[in-house]
Amino acid sequence: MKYSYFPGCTLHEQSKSFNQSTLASSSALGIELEELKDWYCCGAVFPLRADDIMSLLSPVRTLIGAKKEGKDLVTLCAACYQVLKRTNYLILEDREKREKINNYLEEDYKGDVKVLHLLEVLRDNLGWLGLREKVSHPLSGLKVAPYYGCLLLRPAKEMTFDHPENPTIFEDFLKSLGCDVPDFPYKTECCGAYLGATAKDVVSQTVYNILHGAQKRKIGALIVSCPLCHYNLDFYQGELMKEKSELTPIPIFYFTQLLALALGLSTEVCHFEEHRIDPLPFLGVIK
Amino acid sequence: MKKNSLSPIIKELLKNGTVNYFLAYGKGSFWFKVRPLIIREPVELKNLEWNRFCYPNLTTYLKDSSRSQDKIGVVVKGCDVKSVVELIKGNQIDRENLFLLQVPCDGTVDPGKVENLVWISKLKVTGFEETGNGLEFITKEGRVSVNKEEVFFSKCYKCDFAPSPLVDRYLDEERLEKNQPSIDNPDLYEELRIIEEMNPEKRSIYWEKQFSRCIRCFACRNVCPVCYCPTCVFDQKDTSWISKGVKPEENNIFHLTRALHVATLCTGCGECERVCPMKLPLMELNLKLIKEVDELYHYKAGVDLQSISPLKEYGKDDYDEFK
Amino acid sequence: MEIVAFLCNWCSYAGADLAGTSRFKYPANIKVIRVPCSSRVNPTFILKALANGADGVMVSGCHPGDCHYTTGNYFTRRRLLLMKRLLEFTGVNPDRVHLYWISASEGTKFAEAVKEVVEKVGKLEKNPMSSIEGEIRYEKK
Amino acid sequence: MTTMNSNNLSINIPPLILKKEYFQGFLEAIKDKYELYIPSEEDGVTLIREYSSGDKLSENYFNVSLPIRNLFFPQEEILFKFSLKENYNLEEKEMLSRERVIFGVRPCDILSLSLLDLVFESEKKDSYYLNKRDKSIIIGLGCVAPQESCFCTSFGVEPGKVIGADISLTDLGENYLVEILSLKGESLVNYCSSIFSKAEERDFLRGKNIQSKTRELMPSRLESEAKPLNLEKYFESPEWQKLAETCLGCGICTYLCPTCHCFDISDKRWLEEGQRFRCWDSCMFSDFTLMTSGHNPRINKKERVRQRFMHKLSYFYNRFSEIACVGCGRCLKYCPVDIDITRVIGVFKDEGK
Amino acid sequence: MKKIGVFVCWCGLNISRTVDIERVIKEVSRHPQVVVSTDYKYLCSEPGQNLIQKYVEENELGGLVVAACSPNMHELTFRSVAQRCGINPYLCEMTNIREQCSWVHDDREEATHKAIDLIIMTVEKVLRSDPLYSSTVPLTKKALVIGAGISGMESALDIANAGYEVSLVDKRPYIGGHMTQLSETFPTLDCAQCILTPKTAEVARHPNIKILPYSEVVEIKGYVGNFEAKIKRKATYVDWDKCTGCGICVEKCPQKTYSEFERGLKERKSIDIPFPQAVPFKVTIDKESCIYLKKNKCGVCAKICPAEAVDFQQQDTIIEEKFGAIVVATGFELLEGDDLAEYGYGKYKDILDGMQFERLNSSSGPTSGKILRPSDGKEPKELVFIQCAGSRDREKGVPYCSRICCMYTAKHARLYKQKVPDGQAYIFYMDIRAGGKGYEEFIYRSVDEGNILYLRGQVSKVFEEDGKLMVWGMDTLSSKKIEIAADMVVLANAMIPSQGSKLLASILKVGTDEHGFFQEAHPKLRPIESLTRGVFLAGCSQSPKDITDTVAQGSAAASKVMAMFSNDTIKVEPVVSLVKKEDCSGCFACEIACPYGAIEHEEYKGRQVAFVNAALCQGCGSCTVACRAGVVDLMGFSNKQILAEVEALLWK
Repeated sequence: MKYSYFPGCTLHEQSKSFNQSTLASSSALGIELEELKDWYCCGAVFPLRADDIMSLLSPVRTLIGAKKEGKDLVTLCAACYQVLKRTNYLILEDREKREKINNYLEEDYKGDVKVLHLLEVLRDNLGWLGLREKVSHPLSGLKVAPYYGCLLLRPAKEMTFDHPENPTIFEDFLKSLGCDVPDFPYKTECCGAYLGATAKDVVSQTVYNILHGAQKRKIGALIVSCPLCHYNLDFYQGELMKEKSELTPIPIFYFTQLLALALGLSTEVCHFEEHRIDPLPFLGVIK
Repeated sequence: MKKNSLSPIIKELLKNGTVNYFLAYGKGSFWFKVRPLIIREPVELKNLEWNRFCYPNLTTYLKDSSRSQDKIGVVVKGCDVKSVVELIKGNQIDRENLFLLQVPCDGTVDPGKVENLVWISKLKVTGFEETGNGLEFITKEGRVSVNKEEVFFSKCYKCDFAPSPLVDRYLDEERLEKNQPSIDNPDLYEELRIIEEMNPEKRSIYWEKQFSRCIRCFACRNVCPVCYCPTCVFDQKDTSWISKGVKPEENNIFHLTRALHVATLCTGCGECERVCPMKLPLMELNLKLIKEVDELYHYKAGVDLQSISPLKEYGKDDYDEFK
Repeated sequence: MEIVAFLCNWCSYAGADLAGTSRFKYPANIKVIRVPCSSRVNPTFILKALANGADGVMVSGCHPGDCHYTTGNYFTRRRLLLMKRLLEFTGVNPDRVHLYWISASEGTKFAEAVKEVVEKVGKLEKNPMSSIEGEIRYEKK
Repeated sequence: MTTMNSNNLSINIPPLILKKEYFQGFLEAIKDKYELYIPSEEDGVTLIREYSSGDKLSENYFNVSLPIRNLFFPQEEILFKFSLKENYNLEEKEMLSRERVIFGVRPCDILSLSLLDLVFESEKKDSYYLNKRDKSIIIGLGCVAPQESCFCTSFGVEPGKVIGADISLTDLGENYLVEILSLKGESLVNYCSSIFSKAEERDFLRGKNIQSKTRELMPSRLESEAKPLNLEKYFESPEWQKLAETCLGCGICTYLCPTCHCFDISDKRWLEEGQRFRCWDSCMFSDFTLMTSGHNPRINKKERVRQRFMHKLSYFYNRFSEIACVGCGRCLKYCPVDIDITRVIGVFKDEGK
Repeated sequence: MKKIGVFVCWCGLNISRTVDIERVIKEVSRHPQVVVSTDYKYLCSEPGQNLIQKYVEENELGGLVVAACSPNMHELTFRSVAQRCGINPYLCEMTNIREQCSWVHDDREEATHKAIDLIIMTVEKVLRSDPLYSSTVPLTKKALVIGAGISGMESALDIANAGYEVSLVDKRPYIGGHMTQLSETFPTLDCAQCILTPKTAEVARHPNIKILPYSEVVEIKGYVGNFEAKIKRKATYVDWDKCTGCGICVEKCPQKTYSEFERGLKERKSIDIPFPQAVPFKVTIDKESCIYLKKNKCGVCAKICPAEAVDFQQQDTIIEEKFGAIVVATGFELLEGDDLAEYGYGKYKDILDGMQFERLNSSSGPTSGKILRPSDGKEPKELVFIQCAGSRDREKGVPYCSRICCMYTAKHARLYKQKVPDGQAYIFYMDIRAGGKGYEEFIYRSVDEGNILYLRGQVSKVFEEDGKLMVWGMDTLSSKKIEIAADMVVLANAMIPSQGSKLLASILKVGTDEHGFFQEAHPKLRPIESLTRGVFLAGCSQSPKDITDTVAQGSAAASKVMAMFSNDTIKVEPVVSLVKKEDCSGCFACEIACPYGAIEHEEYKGRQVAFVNAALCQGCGSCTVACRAGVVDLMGFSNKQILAEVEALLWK
């Protein structure tokens, strides 16, 4: 299984853990991720203004790059995934916009690159059973819940990733790693996103709700696929710990970190040092 | 050669009453022509012929035979069997009253092409002989030998012969596999490309020229095995589908309509083009539709008795380019 | 410019009527022939129209799935698709023949469709066999 | 036989030579004054087409696929326009005024014109046809390479030698031998006399030689002169059924025949204007004899095939003492199922009148 | 050739404003066959019609062209005028110069030319029109009603009372439909059972009604007046003639299974009578769960049945019968599944749908009328109702309004408050749609007296936390985010067509709308008829409605049937296809193209040729194109007519 791979800026800088755990585990699973030769900023946010063509150019350039390499394009960062996938959808569906955009580009793009999330690859190409077989160190006993956030799922029509209200792909993933997966209604709640920059109190509230919800359900850790969610849940958790004594630490993992562990890869690729909430005590159970 | 092995079989079938008469090939007026032969009496077998020029598709004589109760035998080539399939599907023949005798064929020769190779009337060809991989034309000025692939009908290169359950009797079974010219995966729609690649203007000029030559002799229609309507639309007196006057634009109504009428029935036997005295490239029209039907609805005519013509069916989620 | 329109009685013709009652304006080049169902439209009618000089032909039926006769327009879709491909192949500009799905409630769509057809056909050079324009046909008084 | 231009009296131009290098110039010159038609090839079909500058004479053509009769008796021809307004006036279709030259007509086709003349001249004169005949100058071109299908000699045609045209050309290889056969021919030659040079004695002899040589090349489809046949008594012969049973009923034989001349007449009308036109029809078509009542006297292929041969070989003779065939061989060359008139003549040949 | 009269209508100013009518009649009169070309202010008026009659008589016209409004408007009018003048109605055609000319064009010149062209086209058409005569076919005065819900029963009763036989089919083993499951009905709050049971009883014992419970229609052939139906009676594995409904078998049966009637709130036995008032009062064995039928063990019921009614060998049987008319009353179902995921529907026990809540309220229900939580049997103190659960949702669920939810939710809340006076009821709503007699009042009473808390806004999420159901929603009036820790949540699920109605539609050859509800012939003027003659629609099979409307439509459908049955024959439209058999090749391409199976085979000169059954043919003309030879032609829209129109327009 060969794919082009679009890491995006964060995975190169902030979240090495995400990047490396991914590369390590996917090669262990026989999924070849080949980083795009030249890729550009995904644009971070999908522009919602009707006349905003410019901010779409760089994702389209990336897609053209992928087109040239002729393989499906895999991404991880929920933001990159959303922007690329929605851009593709727009190009496909909106003839007028397509022409406008192509006017600015050296070569025309028809929206024919398939944009995939690693989870989709696992589900559709490897299959959960296939994954289960590859798991050498099942994470049995770990009570982990998924945290989807918003970017992966919405708008459902365009993302077609999973059911927007009742997604299960993460659960299936965790189950095949051997974790036990409790119901977690907060899994699609907002993490506060960029408000962290302007309205910290909002973020700490949302984060509190999520963590508190998890704590009530005796959830030991959450997994995410979004560096921003990760940042909010991990960093702000640290902040909250200071005043909210009732909170117990809940480490936040990138799903690929647990994948790496389950596949028995060395913990280096997981770069736990990046975490503010130290995951080791939690992981102690299996260590 | 083969004709010798052919006649005893036919004789037998006539004798034991398996068939009332037999459609076969007979000696023609010219070395490059054969004459459809209807054999009722064994004596007529003396005119029996089988050679490179047995290109006519005799199944056209089966049109509407279901009206008569005659049991009919036909000498068929692999490609002719396809027409039989469509005739049966169109209820034109009763399978029971039919006896198909298939002769191994690895290509028939297009006299037109021969004419282009050796200008016949100059060096008076008196006849021809088969050599290993070619043909030799015997002329007053000596022998001219040509590679047979050069002079085959284009349909023969594309021959996709496969033994058919419809055939009652094969003439020498063991030669079955040798039943195709030695050209692997031929470009089925070769002829189309040239035209498809023209720009629209050139294309319309091209076709205007072709259609303007038509003299409405209706040979293309009458020879076509799947043009089996007892009265063709264009022969209807009371309805003015086309006016009797021969105008190019009305010619194109005729030819396009005909192409649409045989669409999903045309097996590509090429008789229409073969008989056209004005050399209209009629197969290009039929082939285009064969291609489209294949690509849109994955259907090929003459393959089997079960599959239904896509024009007689519909699909709820068909390809739809209309608003 | 002459454009012949074949409208199915139940959807598109009613749609055209609705365009009328709602006073949506559209070009007068379109001349409607009413047929019960788009599946009544014989491709040869269209060839005939073009050969006799129509600059464009428009066929319109109920939306696939909503055919008054349940399945008629499914046949139309196949018949006209093949025909368009053939026409294009013989050098007839595909913009001369149009098929639309217009329901009885889509008066606006009908008006728009007509405008679109007239515009597209207008872009083509005149059908060589096209008839003389009306004003010449009927001597002014 | 009488032809429009049989006034061969006192032509005092000796045989000439037309160098092939001047040939194109010759055509150009004619075109300046006349409407010019020459055999030209397009998409592998050789037809007589109107000449426009630069057109090449079709190479190696033995004869045109369509006989030249459609230049005199076109497949569709408007006869007149009419109006139903108060004064029901007819508007005659105007006739050819300009003279035209038809180049490269083969001897058999030239003969066919004389047969058509019989039809269109006798009793009722057909002004449409006669006008075209009258306005046409025909340049015949002797055959050098008869076809498998040729049997014109059986009708007294010298394939190499042009008779009955206005000008005769004989291909000498590098140039043509030009003989003037009529005053019309003379006028044409005079018009562009500079292009020709006088023929030497040896050119002339060579020409004659080639003309007679061609005869030797003829295949012998019919060993002798074709005799008019007394087919009437064979009206019920089973042979007809045999002949007809493979016939497809197409119009090739009739439409490609230089002597067939059946036509149909009908009207087009709009409001109070209308026009009447005629167009070819073929006795091989099932509706040829279909009557308004629905009755059809020639309901089967047998009757139609019989009719065609009877007409050519017998009925026509009864009227005009000529057989309506010139041995051009088109019908047997092009018949998709190889129905062969020479075979028919063969079958009944002993039945001379 | 016919003499044609052309009559151009001014329609007051509607046409004359943009079309130069004087010019039109002058130009048209140039047509040799047009002997009359005249105009009038309002042709459809009495004097207008008389004018036409006058001209016809004076000039012995053979055909009429009326240039006026759309034929959909007045074709009938003028064709009957023609008839009055002794001209075959089908020799009268209309030219639409209003809707499709004067109203849509401004340029007088253009509009006038167009009018002329269109009229000439019509003239050419009429010149080629043949007189057509509508034929009649006998009819079977017996009706088939599919679905024995309240609308089906109503239809059946009305038809039966008019003296005609009716067969009443239902896929369930009992009649009465959904109404049997209801507790009380709005706005009167009277008990559903009490008003229903008399009806079911009446239906059951009516001499003209044959009820066929536990049966399904599997095939319909034929046509209006003469439908041939195949009805499958599913095996009940109990001989109902013997069964007395004593119920001993039910007691003894060891196998429990899901109860459709109680919507899973209570289990039932494999052999069971769905509910105490069921008609017919007979037991049925559920073959999915019955131990004997699955494992060939047990068979207790058979052993103990005093009437020896149990018969495991019983097979499905097919009944074949002829009917003249069909009423479709297949009712509705509730939307379920993923579309309601955000409400945790199907995930948490205490989240119920409306029908389940009806069962809770029903005195014969699982809790014998007490409001208790399925999870722990406690009485819910905080109860949240969510309206438009799946309805009016453009993204998922269904886009339409289910029409009854506002009312029954209010009813539910009222019932709840009666039973749990100290409980608090919240209702999330988008709008309150209470269009109906006494409905609005009912809502207000609920709000005022019932002190039920109406919250305008939608719920974003329901989930379990600390043993409560957290309901997150929005009150758009105070624009506050609302969080309620509820004990029970009741959803007003969207109404969708009952499962299998798509299949039935294809069996009946009638259309369905995009949501799968049966398609009426005209949304306003023919809401009871389907597009197939002789098939009528009633109740929720056509669209969501309340009991009142359902009953009304049931009666309406019945009256349509009765109107039909009041004649001994049925008139058949003559606009049908016709085969020129001598030219038919017998390829039967037409047969496959015909959506009505109207093409039949007949013997002609030793071969099979096509033959059109005029009664079946609906005149779509699809066959005419399928036939290459144009041998099948459509009367009234014949090839030569249409070609003439084309040529007329394009004449050079």
